[in-house]
Amino acid sequence: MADTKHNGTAAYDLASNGKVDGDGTGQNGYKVIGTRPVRPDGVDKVTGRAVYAADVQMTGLLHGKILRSPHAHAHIRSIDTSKAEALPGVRAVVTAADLPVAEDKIEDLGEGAINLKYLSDNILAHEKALYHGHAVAAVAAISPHIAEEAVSLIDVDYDLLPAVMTVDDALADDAPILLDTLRTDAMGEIGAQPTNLASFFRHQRGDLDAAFADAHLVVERAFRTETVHQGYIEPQAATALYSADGQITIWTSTQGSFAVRGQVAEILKIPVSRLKVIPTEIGGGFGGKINVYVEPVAVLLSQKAGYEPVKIVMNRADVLAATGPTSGSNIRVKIAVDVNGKITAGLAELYYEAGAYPGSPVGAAANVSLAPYAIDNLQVDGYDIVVNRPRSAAYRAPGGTNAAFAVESVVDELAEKLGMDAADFRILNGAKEKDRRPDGVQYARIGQIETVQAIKNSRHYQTSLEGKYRGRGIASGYWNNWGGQSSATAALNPDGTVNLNEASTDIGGTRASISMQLAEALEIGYEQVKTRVVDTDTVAYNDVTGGSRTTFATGWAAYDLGQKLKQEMKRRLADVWDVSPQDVSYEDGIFYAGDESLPFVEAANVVQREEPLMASSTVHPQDFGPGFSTQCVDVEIDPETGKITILRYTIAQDVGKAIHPSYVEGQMQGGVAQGIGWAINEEYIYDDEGHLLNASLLDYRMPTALDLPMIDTILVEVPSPGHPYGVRGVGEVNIVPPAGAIANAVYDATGVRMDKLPISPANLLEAMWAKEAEAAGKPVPGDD
Amino acid sequence: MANKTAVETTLNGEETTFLCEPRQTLLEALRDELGLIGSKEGCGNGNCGACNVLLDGVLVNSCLVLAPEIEGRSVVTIEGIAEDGELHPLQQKFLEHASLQCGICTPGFIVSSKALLDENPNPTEHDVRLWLAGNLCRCTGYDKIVRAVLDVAQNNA
Amino acid sequence: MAKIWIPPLMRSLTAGQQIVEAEGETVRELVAALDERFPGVAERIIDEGRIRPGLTVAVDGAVQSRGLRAAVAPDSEVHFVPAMTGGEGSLQ
Amino acid sequence: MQAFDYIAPKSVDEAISALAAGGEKARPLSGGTDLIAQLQEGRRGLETVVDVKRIPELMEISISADGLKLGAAVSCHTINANQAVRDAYPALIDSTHLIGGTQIQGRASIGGNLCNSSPAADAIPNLVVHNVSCHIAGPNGRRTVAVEDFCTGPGQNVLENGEFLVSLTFPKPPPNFGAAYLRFIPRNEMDIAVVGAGASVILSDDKETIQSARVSLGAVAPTPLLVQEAGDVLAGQPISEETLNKAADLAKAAARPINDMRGTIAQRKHLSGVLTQRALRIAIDRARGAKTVDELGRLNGHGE
Repeated sequence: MADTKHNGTAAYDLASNGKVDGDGTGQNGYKVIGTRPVRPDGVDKVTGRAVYAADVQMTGLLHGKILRSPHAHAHIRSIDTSKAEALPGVRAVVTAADLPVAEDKIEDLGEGAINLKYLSDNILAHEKALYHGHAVAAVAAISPHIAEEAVSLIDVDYDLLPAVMTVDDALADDAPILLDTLRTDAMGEIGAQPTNLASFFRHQRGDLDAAFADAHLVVERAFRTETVHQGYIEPQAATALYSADGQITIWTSTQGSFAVRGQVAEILKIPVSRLKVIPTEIGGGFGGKINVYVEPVAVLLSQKAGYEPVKIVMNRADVLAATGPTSGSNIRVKIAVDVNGKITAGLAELYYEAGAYPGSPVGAAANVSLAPYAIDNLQVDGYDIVVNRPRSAAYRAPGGTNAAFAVESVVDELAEKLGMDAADFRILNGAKEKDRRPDGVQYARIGQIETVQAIKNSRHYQTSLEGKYRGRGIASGYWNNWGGQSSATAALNPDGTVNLNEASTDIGGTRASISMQLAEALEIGYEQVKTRVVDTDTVAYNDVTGGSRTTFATGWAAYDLGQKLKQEMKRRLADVWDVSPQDVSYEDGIFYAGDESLPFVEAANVVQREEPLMASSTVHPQDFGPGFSTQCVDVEIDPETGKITILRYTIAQDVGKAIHPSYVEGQMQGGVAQGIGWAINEEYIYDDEGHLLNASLLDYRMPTALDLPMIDTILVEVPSPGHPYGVRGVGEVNIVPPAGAIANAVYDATGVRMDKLPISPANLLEAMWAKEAEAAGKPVPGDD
Repeated sequence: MANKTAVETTLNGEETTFLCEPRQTLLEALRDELGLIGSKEGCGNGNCGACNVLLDGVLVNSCLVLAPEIEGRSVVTIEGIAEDGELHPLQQKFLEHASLQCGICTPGFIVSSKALLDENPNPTEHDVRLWLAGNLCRCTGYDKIVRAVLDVAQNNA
Repeated sequence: MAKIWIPPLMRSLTAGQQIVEAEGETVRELVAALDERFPGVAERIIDEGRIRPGLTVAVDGAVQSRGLRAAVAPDSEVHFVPAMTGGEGSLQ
Repeated sequence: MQAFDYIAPKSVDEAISALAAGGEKARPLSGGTDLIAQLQEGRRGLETVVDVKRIPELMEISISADGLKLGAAVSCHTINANQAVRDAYPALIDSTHLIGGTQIQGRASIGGNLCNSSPAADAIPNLVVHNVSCHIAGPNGRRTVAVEDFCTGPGQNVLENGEFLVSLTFPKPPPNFGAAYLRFIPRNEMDIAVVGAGASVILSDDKETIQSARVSLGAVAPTPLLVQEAGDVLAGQPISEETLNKAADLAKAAARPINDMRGTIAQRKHLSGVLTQRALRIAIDRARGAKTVDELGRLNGHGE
């Protein structure tokens, strides 16, 4: 049975919300897990002392700036850097010619399989500029202002090519080809012709044609979603110090210091042993700070500038134009039901824009698409397509929001046509243990149905919504989560505290959630654990903070460290007490053997009189459980302007076990806020030539505090069977349902089914006008 | 290269003189000339609030102030919010409510919230959201930030 | 015998069969057994002695970081699925 | 940002000299929320920046029997905090509460908003319906221009080299006067108007008839528009849905917007009508005695 905690209602209560519960009253027998202590890095972050990447200072620091292509698609005929080099204060200028030659070969660098030539080419364009904002040259100078002036003195001769901006442009018969050597990879079968279709795959089971033919009801719809950005508030920044002995140190804002090390090593053909990456505090990532952008350029500039350190800080326009947006997409969904409302067949075709180089998240999207439902006859097709937009990067449950928007819209329409409650329809068809996800793999214990049930039982869903132009919608979503590799060490101090060194950058309170798992394992207080995020020279390889893995996997390493320390302490105490190690027990923070007993703090001293004690742990857990979320939203539409107001929002999510409930809620609320932005306003706006028009936080409209209500959270705890504390990844799945939920609420309010994102005022107004025209004139066309 | 000019100002209560180029913004001067890195640049054009400071007690984006403009005036940054080693109640409540995740926007939010409570010690949720609309946070969905500010206000009442 | 789910785009090699049974104690042995019956399968799955980039293998519901060396039980269910490219999920 | 000199004159004459000496490459700096952003983004190259905020006349805010005198560099924050201005000119607060967010209002001035001369400026339609006069100083002395004649194109206005805006004067509101400014933006804050609409009315003593009215639109033409015909059609008419519709239709007809990333022609035309009608309603309510600023805040998308 799932354990649910309802936190907050629309009329929230300050006394019961966000209450700090650090006094050892965690639940289910836990002492630390489930409490809400203050994070270790908190004081530095509220006082302005925390050092982020742009804050790094050192003697002789040079400042780098990057010149970017003003064109979406162009051959680079030549680059003249002489005027920039002549400007006083300029110390180095680099172009792609300064990069080592990269092989046209796919490698797995620990951050996904990638063609090495593409990886290098995205750092500095070699022969072609492939998007507006593509880096083409860089300068290091004694001040940022001089570097900026120098950049404007670089002369690039471009030969313009037609811009390929969308799926349709890219797949047209006469489409200009972005990458000459690209051939379609269809699950290992390689195409013969140059193409913009990088890959194609299919999941398929059962007999789809027969199921559609026999169906009671079929709904089929096509959708379009636009490119959106992660929108982290801290622009990318890195400082490189290239010592004359060849050792290189990089301070950077990254989700994975080892991922940076691997990519820089590959791009610059440097052995990893010569690179040390120091992760600074990081101002948001959401998937966008896994790929490197400025780090290799800073290293190159440092090398060329006589080994002076070089810092590159992106500005906001650079961030939006040249770093990680996630894919726009064209999606077609067709779902059939029988007379009882049971889904009998589902089809999803996903066309995702990868940006300038292959690698859209369509693979993940395919698994998200129909995941919440048990479907015997299913087909999902995925297409990865290159277009003249920035290389797409991961963004919180990559690809999932697009796919769920499409599927959840169709599901809502089916429920409505069947006359069924939207939650009941999802419960009837909900996937559970032993059902199969779209790629055919069987689920272990999952909590999809529990999340729908939690929404159905919520005060929100149980309270009816009154008023004209108001509507309610729900939607579900899936995310696979991830385990990944983590390394950590723990040193016992003689005063009974423990120094925990781990390498997962802390973006949202993971130092706290990892400390808590070690404290729980050792049955000591949270404040006795001092957790630090360390550099790549200090612990072994550690995967990125991403895939909702950090509290799960690095927390597992912390648990493992606790077990190891405890075991060694017992062994040494047995020696001191002259008993056998099996006779030493540990309970409630006290070691016992016969008449002997010693509290942890004193034991820490005793066991280290002759030899210090530290433990190390490396883990690579495979048994991570996926996450599900169901969400409910009330909206109000201004019928004269098409503007959506979010009145109320409730999210139920299967969180496994919430280690630090405040940060779990925070992940849920943050993911929903991003999903709301994606649903109603965020989009990349390009002109016909592929120029990005809205590369600012004024016109790339992320939600402000005034655009959102309080976001109520229901923590559904279906412990993940694979983890010692039942942890499931909680960071990502929350962004999957919002667009679908809002689209369904908009339909409920207006009778308009939106087939595109964002549901901006302009788009919704147009759709409402089209519906009025249809109602006034032509008969409503049948759709089934 | 432009000549540097000397600027005399009161910074977090201390008389301070520093050199800057006229084209340097207050944000640049704070970070690069004065070593006060708590004010952050999220956008550089007044649309995110991460660099917010108080200028003669009024909330402003330090990225949209030229450094020489603060001659003879008083500036309070995030570094000046805690007094005598004691966290300001806003700082304390931001910690307790887990109102920060990545923390990059936090200094701006705390400075803005202080300005709000200085002007309006008893704001409604709507007042808080309206006042803080110029501060972008991408991690939290604002829920826990708004709660922390209301909690401080409630304790004021 | 282990049950191997054949990816749809490889079913032309298995005469349209969705699920094929084969014997083996590791994924590598299964692929070898398959390739004997359905020549060409191994080439589509393996590149330079490893599972080809962009593809992963799941045994009994869990993606296997050991790839071809992953152990298979007699009643195991084996899937070759596209890696979840472009996201943190691709990092498996 | 390219290098420039910074001068902070203490008098109007000093400012005139500094600006005249700098010619095309000199600009006055008021709140800087437009100018500094433009400099940062390289959209404007200057050699001299003349900070006018140390000139007392530009920082003056005073109400007299003639009306309101507002120095060109007075910040929105200062205006918002002035209770006398809030009471006498509640509609002005519509704009000062809308420009940017709180921290932008800490610096941005109404004069700066006017001199930046964006077609979408949130202050200008409001100034137009208030019959504001613009007082300009320059090498050839002082002159006064009606606000509706101030802007000449996107980012362009009547100011000659060496000239700058010193102050704005708002006539004393006549009896039974009410005004309002509204804009439409996709978010609830921090956006550029897709369309902005200002309206003012003078009602008969029984407050049932509109004696005269002014309507002004932003973001639907190269400059903020005074829609004379929309005001004219209301003059002498009883307050009714029908009269307001007529004015809204005329405003819609007068709008000649473009398609850009912030809005489409069809959307902007439509919104011109919608916002004109809404602004007129609030102006009428205010003329009838509803004068709170809060009420307006809500109508400007600051709803709860």
